[in-house]
Amino acid sequence: MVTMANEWLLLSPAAAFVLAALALFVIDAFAPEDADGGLLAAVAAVGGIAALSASGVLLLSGVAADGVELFGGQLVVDGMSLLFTFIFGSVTALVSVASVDYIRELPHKAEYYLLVTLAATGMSLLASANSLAVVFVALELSSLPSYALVAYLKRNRGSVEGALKYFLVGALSSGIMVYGISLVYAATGSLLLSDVASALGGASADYPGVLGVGLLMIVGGLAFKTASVPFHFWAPDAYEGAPAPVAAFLSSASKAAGFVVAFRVLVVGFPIGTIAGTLDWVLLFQVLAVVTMTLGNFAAATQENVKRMLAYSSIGHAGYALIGLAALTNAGGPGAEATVLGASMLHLFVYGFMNTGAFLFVALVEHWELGRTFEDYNGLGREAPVACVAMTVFVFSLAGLPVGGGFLSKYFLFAGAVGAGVPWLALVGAVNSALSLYYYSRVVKAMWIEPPAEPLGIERYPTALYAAVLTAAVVTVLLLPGLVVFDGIAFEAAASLF
Amino acid sequence: MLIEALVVSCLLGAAIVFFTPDRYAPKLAFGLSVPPLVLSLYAYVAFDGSGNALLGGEIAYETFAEWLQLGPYAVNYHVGLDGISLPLVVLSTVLTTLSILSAWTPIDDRQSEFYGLVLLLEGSLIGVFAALDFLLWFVFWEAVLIPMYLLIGVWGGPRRKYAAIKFFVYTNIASLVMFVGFFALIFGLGDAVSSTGMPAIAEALRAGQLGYLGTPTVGVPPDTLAIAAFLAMFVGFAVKVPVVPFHTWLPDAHVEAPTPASVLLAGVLLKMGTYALLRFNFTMLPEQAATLAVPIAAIAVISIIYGALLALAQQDLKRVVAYSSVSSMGYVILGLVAYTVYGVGGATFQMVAHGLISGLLFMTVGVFYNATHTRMIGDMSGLASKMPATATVFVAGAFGYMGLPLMAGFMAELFVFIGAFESTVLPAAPVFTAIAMFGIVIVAGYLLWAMQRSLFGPFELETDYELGRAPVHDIAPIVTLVVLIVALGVAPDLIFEMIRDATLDVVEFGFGGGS
Amino acid sequence: MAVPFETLAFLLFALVTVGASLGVVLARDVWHSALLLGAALLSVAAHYVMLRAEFLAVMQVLVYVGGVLVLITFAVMLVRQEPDAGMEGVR
Amino acid sequence: MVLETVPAEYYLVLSAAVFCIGLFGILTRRNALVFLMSVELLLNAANVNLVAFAFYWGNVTGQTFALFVIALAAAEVAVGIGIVLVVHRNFDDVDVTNATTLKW
Amino acid sequence: MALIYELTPAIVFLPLASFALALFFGRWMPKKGAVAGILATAGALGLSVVTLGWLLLSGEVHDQTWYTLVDAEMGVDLAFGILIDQLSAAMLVIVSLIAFLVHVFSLGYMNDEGEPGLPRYYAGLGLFTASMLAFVMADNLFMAFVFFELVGLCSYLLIGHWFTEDAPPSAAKKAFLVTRFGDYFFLVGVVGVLVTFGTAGFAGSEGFPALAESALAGETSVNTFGLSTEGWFSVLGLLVLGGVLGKSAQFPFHTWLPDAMEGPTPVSALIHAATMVAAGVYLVARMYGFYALLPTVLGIIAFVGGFTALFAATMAVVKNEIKQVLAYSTISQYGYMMLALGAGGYVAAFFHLTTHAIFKALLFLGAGSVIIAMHHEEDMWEMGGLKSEMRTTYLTFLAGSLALAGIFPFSGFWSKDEVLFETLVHALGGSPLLFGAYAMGITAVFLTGFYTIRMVMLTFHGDPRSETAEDPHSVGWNVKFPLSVLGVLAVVAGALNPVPIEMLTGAEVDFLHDYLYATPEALLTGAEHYSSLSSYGSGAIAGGEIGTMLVNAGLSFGLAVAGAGLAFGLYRGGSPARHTERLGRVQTLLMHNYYQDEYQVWLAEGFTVRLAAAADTFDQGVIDGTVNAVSSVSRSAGARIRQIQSGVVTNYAALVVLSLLALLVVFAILGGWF
Repeated sequence: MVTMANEWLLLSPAAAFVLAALALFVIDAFAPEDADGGLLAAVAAVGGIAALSASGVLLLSGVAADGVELFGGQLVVDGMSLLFTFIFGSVTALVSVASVDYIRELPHKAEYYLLVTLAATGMSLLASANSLAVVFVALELSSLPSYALVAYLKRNRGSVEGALKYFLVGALSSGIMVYGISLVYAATGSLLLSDVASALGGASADYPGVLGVGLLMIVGGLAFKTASVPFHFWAPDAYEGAPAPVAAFLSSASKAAGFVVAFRVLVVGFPIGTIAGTLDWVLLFQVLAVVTMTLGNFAAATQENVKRMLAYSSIGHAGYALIGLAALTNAGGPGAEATVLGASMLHLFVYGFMNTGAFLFVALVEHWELGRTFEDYNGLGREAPVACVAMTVFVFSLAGLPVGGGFLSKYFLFAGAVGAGVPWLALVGAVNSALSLYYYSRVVKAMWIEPPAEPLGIERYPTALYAAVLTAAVVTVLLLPGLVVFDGIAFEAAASLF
Repeated sequence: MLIEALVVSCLLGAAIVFFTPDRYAPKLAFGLSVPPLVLSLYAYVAFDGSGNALLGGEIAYETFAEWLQLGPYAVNYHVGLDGISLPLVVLSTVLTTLSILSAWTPIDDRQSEFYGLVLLLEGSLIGVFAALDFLLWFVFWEAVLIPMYLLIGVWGGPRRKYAAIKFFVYTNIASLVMFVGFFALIFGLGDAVSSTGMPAIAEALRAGQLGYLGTPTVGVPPDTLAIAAFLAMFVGFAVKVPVVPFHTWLPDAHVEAPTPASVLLAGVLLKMGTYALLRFNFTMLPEQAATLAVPIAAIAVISIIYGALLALAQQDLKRVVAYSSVSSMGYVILGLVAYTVYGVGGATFQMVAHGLISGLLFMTVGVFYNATHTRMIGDMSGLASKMPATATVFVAGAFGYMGLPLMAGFMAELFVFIGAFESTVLPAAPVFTAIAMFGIVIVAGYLLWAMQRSLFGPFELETDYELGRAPVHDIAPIVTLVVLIVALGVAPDLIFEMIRDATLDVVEFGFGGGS
Repeated sequence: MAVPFETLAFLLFALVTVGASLGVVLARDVWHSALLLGAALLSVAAHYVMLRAEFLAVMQVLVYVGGVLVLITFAVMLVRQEPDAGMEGVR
Repeated sequence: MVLETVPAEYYLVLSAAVFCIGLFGILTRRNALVFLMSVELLLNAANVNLVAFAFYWGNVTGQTFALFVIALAAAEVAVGIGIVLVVHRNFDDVDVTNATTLKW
Repeated sequence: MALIYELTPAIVFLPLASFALALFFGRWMPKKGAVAGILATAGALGLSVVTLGWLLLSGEVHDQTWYTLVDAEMGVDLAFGILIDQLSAAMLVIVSLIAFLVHVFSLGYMNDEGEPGLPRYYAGLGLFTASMLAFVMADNLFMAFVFFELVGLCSYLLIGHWFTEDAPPSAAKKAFLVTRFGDYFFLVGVVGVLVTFGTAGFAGSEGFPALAESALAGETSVNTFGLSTEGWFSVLGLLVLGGVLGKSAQFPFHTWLPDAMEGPTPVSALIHAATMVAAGVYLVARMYGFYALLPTVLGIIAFVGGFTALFAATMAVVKNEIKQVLAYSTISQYGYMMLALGAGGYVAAFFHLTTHAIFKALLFLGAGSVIIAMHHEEDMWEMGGLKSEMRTTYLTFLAGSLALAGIFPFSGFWSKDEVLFETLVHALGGSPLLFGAYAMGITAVFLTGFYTIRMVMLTFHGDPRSETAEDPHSVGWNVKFPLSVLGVLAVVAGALNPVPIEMLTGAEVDFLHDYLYATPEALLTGAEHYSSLSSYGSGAIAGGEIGTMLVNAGLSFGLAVAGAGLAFGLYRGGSPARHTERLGRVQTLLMHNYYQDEYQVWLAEGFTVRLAAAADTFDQGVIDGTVNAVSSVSRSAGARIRQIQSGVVTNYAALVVLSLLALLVVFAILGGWF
């Protein structure tokens, strides 16, 4: 029996974000002239660390292993939500620390950190959302600050344009999604996922079209959040335009948030066994996964701009993660389904570190004002070897080479897809993964192989940014052997969804 | 703990060298490559394993620890050596030490990074040969790519970037295909195995416990699954080997790679492919291998003949040697598909022999290149009069490559030929064998031709470099290799005994082994 | 069968809603769009009333018409270009 | 009951019509503000559904959610207008097709 | 086991040691390794002689595995073993004798001339000798192959000794390649034998000839890969024969040998007399127990031998360089040996091998002596009149020439006569096909007489035709000593087996015959055993055996003398004319060696190299092209795909809506919503 106090305790990760946001409000209100933003960043980072610690402790204690429903089932705290909150906490902490140097010269730092923590709050709520209403609200809570964050460099055309596109596509998507929710409500009479699931049998017989269109539209909204094709259009532009730490935050945490809610909504709210006759969303996700990873990787292959390449690669990774849903064909039995879904979670988990790290490295280079194209990275390895080793770790881990946890998680994902009876999906992923090696290694090539066109003249070695990049690198590397800490959690969390 | 000590000593060495100033890096790297070498030699001397590591043999230096959980399957840390892997580990350490020596002259830029990567590569290679759990093995398997990519890319020739990326992506995509194929097998076994451990999988597969991938209604039936997985794995490894028609990355990589990297690439990296073929395809799926014996043997024969013809057409000495590797690796495939003790054992022996011989040739070509700065056969002639010791070694190496008796290559090829000839698995085995054996004529043709053009005749050189005798640290490794090659040729049982011991179980699968 | 009053009312307001909505997207002048959006929102509020959601209807009027529309109007004013610059930017 | 004669399907049709008009606006108009207004139409279409089916199903879930939607729509418009204003400042225009420095 | 057999391996190891010493320390050694080589080969010769003596005295043979390379628990063992029977013991003496003499001669030929690279040279000689000796004492086919190949390697190294010139490396390459081509078949044969019989041993009831015999008799069965037993064995026999033809320079693999004259002359002597070229014939003799079972193969051997004997002799007729003449004569003489083996004349073949080893070594060394004298000029038309300046050389060379020409009573006459006699007898005994081979053999006798005497006449007789010929360089004891030894032997070696004398007088003088028949039956390698296997019958013409013998001897002697006489007649006088022009187009054909080189070079360069070039084009174009195409297609696909991202947000919205609509339609149809 979970007491009231314990319930609040279970929400402590989200609360950590909220408290951090409040603290930032207070600080900004009373000490608006904090020159270098160190305190603000520290508060945000502490909020993130507190959130990840809390979720870590909760995970290890196992109190939420079976899932605890709160507020009449509107929220649920279980392994999956805690695991993802752990991701959000880590990414928030990393991004906050890195931002100290990145936005040192810019005004309105408090707003920046505030928006970050608020978005993180929204994400942690998304991870726990157990009703379509909460899903929508939390989605907006995490999206609206993100729009503003992208536009943070408000005198920079790219930043503003990115924000505009992000916002417009986002608004369209949220419109589509909420309309979809309304249709599902029309068909089932409920917004609570468990009730929706139990109402499916009768209602889907009466209004198959309404339910189907509704679900399809909900999937569209989720695809926007995860930057999956065809709702991905905002992503390259927004990531490229946004301040690099924000791009890191969006491409890692925000994407993970989209996935966690997608996992829960579809697996819990629309079990494929009962809804397959109306809308075979597994097939839908197979299409989306293939298209997403292919488009992402192919488009990434020809980019000239590292940041934009990373943006497309993050679309590609969304494609991989979608395998977690696309493989739930029920051909391999529940064990296999939990495996592939858990592998997808693990991949997002590792991705949170490696992708954040990669974007933070871009932030570092932007901080040095070296430029954004591959050529601008030429010879960087001689000037900043440590950071470049870290970047090498990130991109190779993203590519699925065994320098970091990305190797294991990606291959777990492919293995899971095979086990779930869709080996062809794994093959498509494999081909894409090999292609990705091509463009990722261009970064490595530029850094280590190419000589610089002219002396780079790096003088500053920003401590905080370095610390964030290195932390991300170390964690990425350690996750290779250390995935053992999380793999059981992920697979159990996945199994408990079914 | 010996294997851990081996790998860690390599990785530690890599880390130390990486942070050493360039000035001290070469000698330090050589010094740091000695402990792994000594350890591996100790492992060889004290080897007490018997049988095949995957098929219930006594595994030497075994370590087991629990690691990950992939859904229903445990992924463990499991390493150990048997008669097949131990010679390859020793090969790796020997070649690494020697190639570090051979790098002293040509590598004059970013030395500490170079030697660090070489040691890193060594550690990964040992891991590949020692790992007995699939995922652990795969970690090392893929890890090998990174140092090699950088070695080619940073220190290579003019087209190094193209060659490096081609190597990188091509072999990576193959690994991925293989990975998918193998996991299809694991999941096809269902509850018959509870981990990704290679011994368990091998025994379950040989015991015929493969079931449907998925459910019987919508899944893939066991027969189809086995064949499909076999093909996926075969293609995956064939790229690494490389086998025609998946070989085109090899000449590019070899030509552009710096000498020490070529040595390791040809000497050890190619063996990863054949080693994996032996460990996975031919140990785990013997029936499928038997079913596909004819096409596989055809590919092997084509690789041998076609690779040799390509070598014949080359003007660049290094390309000659590179293509000849394609040819030599064909013998390995032929030996494997024969499913006889001599065939499979000979294939393994050929891995070691070719490792030494091709390493020798690449090193020697490197020594010439250091002196002349050209590798084009047409640009030089009469080098033997200026560099007698090197030329002697080159001649020795070339004859080793041609399969001169009492050198390792001959014994290897003879084993393979005997094994293939007597194969009962392969239809028309004598015909395949006879065609394959014609490779020894072509190989003699192009190597003799290359030697005649480059070493002999009046001295001429179209470069501005002064020629002198090669320094001792260039000569020492190649002479060592010659000694090793002859030693293995005169006393093949130095390693063949343990190899044979480990292959007996592989070939004993209903179709008899050997005569 | 005579068409019931409720249906007639629904149809009437539906017509207004749809018409006003069409006006929003078709009007050349953004200012007209804003006005027509107000009309559409009000007619939706009328639907709410019919659906026994009076509180929601009030909120619709207050938040939407009172808040959102004012915001939009404000924005229209801010971004509207000077007459001599032409109407390009506001189409 | 007053509305028993108006079938739920009518509201579905109405909302669908409004939704489509909104989409049409988004697809055809280049003015960022009209874009915003069209999004409002989408949200309203959803709201119509929610309220109608709250009535139909006899629970208040839909109505409550509609309330949330209204609130969020307001917030969205606020953020949106902020962005539109900075766009206007940077590009001197609110035409959404003007900002195309980021592409491919 | 007798003490001597424990020392037998030393016969190999002594020259091997001299190889190692010369290679590594030759630079600092007296005479650059020559002394070591001489001592080693002398030791080997001594041991061989003692071994032979012991064998003669005690009759104890030796067959034992000496070193196991691979102890295959469930396959064929690969081992080195020593088989000392009558055949190998005799051959050991021949080889070590020639090797010893060649070493001594080299002292004069190489050291005195101040050649560079002497350590390398003596190392090569040492290894050459060691390999050949090991080959001779091999007790199984595998070991034989191993050392057969090493012999090939050494010939490569020695032929290409003067590697800074263009021709020697090329000749060395050709020698190795052509013999390698033959060895390819040999290797297939070795593998086939190993796999078929599970052993490659030559001797005893466990040896493969014995197993083959019992398999042919139907007593045991072996895997014959779908062929008939005899068919498969014939295939194996022919495959091994490939190596023999290559090494013994039989048609069509003879082309390497004349080119191999680019090597130092002592090496030519060693190659032609006792080592490389002899190895092929020796191999057939060694495994004669196997060949004797296969009449078809024997017939082929006989025909190839007879044809080669004639074919090579015709080409020798027109050659201008002294060593070229000798080279073709070598090919021709080995043809006789093959003819003898193929015709069932096992003893005759070995007899001819022995005498040929002696007189051919003599001739080459004599030619070497001439070449020294002529300051390395080899064209006979630049010589002439040397007989007065070089007495020893002339006399010994003449002895050798007469032996080669088959003039009574020199050694060559006896052996060649016996070869032809055996052929004729067996042809008469119901194998009429052998008449063809016999006819070619007997014709070649005439040509042999002709070209031999022509060579002698041009070299030594007449007037000096160049300045060097007028004042030849003198040669030392180290040249004369070997010549003298061999000269004496060339004259008297016929006494080993003068069968005609025995037939006519009844005296037991066919020593070699008895000797080879004395092999203990258990080894199954004796001539007696072979004759029991032979399917050849014996026949005779009118006068019975003696009559046949007389007819044959008369014919061969007459033809030899005729040929010699013709040559003498044509080339006598102070300045003989070049009569070859009279041959007209035949001369062109002969000078071009019947265009054998041309087609073989075409096969190697015209065909294979072009095929390789085509393969390379295919590889770069199609296979690598595919790889690169995949890559560039991927990239251009990427470049196209990214165009979707037009940058215009309205397009994004449109694409989102359209995609959603498309999905909606598809899934509506799939889900049956409407």
